[in-house]
Amino acid sequence: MVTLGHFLLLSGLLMAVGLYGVLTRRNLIAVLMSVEILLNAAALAFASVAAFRDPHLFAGQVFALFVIVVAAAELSIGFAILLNVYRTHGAVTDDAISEMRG
Amino acid sequence: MSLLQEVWQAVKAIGTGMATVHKRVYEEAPTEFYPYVKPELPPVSVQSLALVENEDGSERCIVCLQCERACPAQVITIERHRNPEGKGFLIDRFDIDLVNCMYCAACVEACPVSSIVTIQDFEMSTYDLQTLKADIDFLHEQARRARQWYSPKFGVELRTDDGRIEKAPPEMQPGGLAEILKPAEEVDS
Amino acid sequence: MSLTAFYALAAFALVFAIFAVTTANMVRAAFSLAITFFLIAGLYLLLGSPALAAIQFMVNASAIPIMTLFIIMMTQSRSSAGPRTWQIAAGLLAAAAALVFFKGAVGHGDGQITPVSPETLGVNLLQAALLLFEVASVLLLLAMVGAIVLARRRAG
Amino acid sequence: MRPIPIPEDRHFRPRLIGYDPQKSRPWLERTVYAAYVFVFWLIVIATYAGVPALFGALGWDGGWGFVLMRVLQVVLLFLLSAVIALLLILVLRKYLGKVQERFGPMHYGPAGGIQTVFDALKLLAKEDFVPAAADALTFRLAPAVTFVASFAMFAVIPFASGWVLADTNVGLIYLIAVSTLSAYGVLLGGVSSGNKWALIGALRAGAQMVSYEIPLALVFLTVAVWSGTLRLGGIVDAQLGLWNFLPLALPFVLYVIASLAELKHIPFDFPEAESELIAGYNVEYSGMSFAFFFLAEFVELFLLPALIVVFFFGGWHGPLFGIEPGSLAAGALESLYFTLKTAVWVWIFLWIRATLPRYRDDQLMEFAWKAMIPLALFGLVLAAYMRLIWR
Repeated sequence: MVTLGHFLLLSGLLMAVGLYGVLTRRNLIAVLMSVEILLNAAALAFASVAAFRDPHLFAGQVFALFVIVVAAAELSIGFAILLNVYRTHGAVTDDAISEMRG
Repeated sequence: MSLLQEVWQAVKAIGTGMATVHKRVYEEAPTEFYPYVKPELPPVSVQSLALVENEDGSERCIVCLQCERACPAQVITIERHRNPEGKGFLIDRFDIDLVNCMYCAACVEACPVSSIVTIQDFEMSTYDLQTLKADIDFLHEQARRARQWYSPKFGVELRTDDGRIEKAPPEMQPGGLAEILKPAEEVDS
Repeated sequence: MSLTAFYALAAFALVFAIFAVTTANMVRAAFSLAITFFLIAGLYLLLGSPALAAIQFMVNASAIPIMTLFIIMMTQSRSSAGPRTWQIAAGLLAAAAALVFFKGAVGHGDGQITPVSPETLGVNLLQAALLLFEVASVLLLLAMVGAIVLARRRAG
Repeated sequence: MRPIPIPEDRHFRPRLIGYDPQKSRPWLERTVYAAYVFVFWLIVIATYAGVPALFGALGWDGGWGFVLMRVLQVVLLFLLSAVIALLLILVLRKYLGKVQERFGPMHYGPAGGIQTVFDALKLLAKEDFVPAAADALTFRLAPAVTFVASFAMFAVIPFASGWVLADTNVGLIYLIAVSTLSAYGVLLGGVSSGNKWALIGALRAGAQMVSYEIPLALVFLTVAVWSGTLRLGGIVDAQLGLWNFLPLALPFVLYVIASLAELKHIPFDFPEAESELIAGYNVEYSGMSFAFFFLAEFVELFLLPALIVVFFFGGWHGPLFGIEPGSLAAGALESLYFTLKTAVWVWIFLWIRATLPRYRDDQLMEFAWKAMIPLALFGLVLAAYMRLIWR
């Protein structure tokens, strides 16, 4: 019997993996990909709570949809910025854009 | 030109093209079924070389080395020795390297007895280039297989079913040159 | 059977997610990210929500990794440098913190899954969550315009 | 003297069956095509009527038995896609040959009818190598992904009433998702080949397919708005009185154009433009991997016309001659109608391929974004408005 706990635990594990990726990746595209995993973990948590605990309104599922939309928007903007970074610095690593540090 | 007109023209062009293509499908293709149906070659057609023997099987070639000298690509190699019993020479070796031959037929023009001729056998493809280093046996064999050959001296000659060599009728001669070829006939007889 | 399916989907999703955040080959990372999202779409199916699964499939599992592959090609970053030591430490620490945060989920409830049809979801989206829907459309429009403006090649 | 072998017949001459060297025999060719279509029809009947009947008789239609039944059906569909590929490659070569004043394949089998089988065997026997510069894992995976993405569309295609693997009520969204997916294999294959032509081809393919996804999805939505359902069976049922291509003429035309682009078909074949990119994204592939790319291409060449039939030409509808609907005979007849309608559309696609030249790359993108998408949006609004007025 699948319970809400299973889904929430999986969501937490995915969240942990995503966090690890955000903190360890040095290529900015990879960082954005890790953020995607984070967002998906959140959407999964929303959807599972809605399916288990909200039999009428399914507000959580609507919110999961919204998370997907936000993910798409975030990624398109992020990639546009990364393209500019690539044009000005020639690479999209974290070293490349640390010149402000002096 | 308005946008609608442009769109209409494009649609009309595509429609015309597709109609043309569709009509083409039902027409017969002009494909030649080559390996099954042999092509009709003109009587004079330099496809390969052969060395013609006389009807009695004796050598027609007098080993005068004219062809070896005439060859621009130097693919003809001839070795000979003097005939100990009569006059003239005997052949030791008569090779034509058909790989490097450029089929200009200069040797055919040079031959005083019309022994070396052009034949219509063009199916020379092979898996082994060595088979195209033609020696005298090969050249004789080619001549025996050929039904029709050409030399400037005798014009087009035919081999009949019983193996005799005959002069082709005037309409098969190049340009119908029966009169010009008359002196050549006298030399033959 | 649903438990078996859950464990299979969850295990593979985790494995591919971990592969996506650790591999140095960016093309493979993007691809394993896509597989993770496919498996999450399967989890949505388990949750009785085919519409959400289809949208996850369409947006997260297809469009986003393809865009990622594009940007990987355009910025010529086929491989990523390995993390620094302090980054690994920080990452593991953050991951552990997230797990501590979620430990309350273990053994949480045994509720019944209520399937939601696409119609219900659509009606909810256009009635109860109309404002959210409109905000999402404006957000997408802004993102599109912003991305075009940002990525446009400037003259000179 | 060296003996020189003179073979009596120096040429390898395969047998010619059905071709009088002097004239072709169109009826023989058509018989061959009809035989292929007949095999196709038999497999369809076996998949959608035979296998469920068998499992029902055995009493295995629940739990794992159901799963086994689905697996068997998918295996049969794989066989079906092989038949489709064999037939379509043959028809393509014959048809293009006729248009270009040639005969096409004609040596093996009646009228060249099993030439493609030999081609497939040749591809199977060839060495399947990975170039040194390639990313081996991704390179190996890409053909499989491409094929699965095309093949997955079979799940929701209704061959007759009730003859569908998954009669899901999100069928259209599933189709949009799966058709996006086929860009993956192409992109991965080109990117992992380590070849500049393949890379350019893959980037072109990605850009083109992502761009033409949008009008395609908008047309899907238009059909959904008009029919009031996302279920493909429901869409076909809604066309009982009037086939959709009349009221939805504009989306129909857009769909044909967009599916040509989605197929990477002439006039939109930039990803594999031979004259510019050698063969585009699949230039490094050989043997079995290449066969899978090929198979995927021709399965799509069947599936997108099949979707035209489902969306705009009444799917399986046709005169039933008093056969009771729902029976096996009715299902067989309906699937035959579906197959024949699809065959007509495949032929039209091949006809387009034989006629038109290739576009230019920037014109292609401009056409997608400046013409197709606005028109598709207009069609969507128009369909919604007509729906409000008429129904």
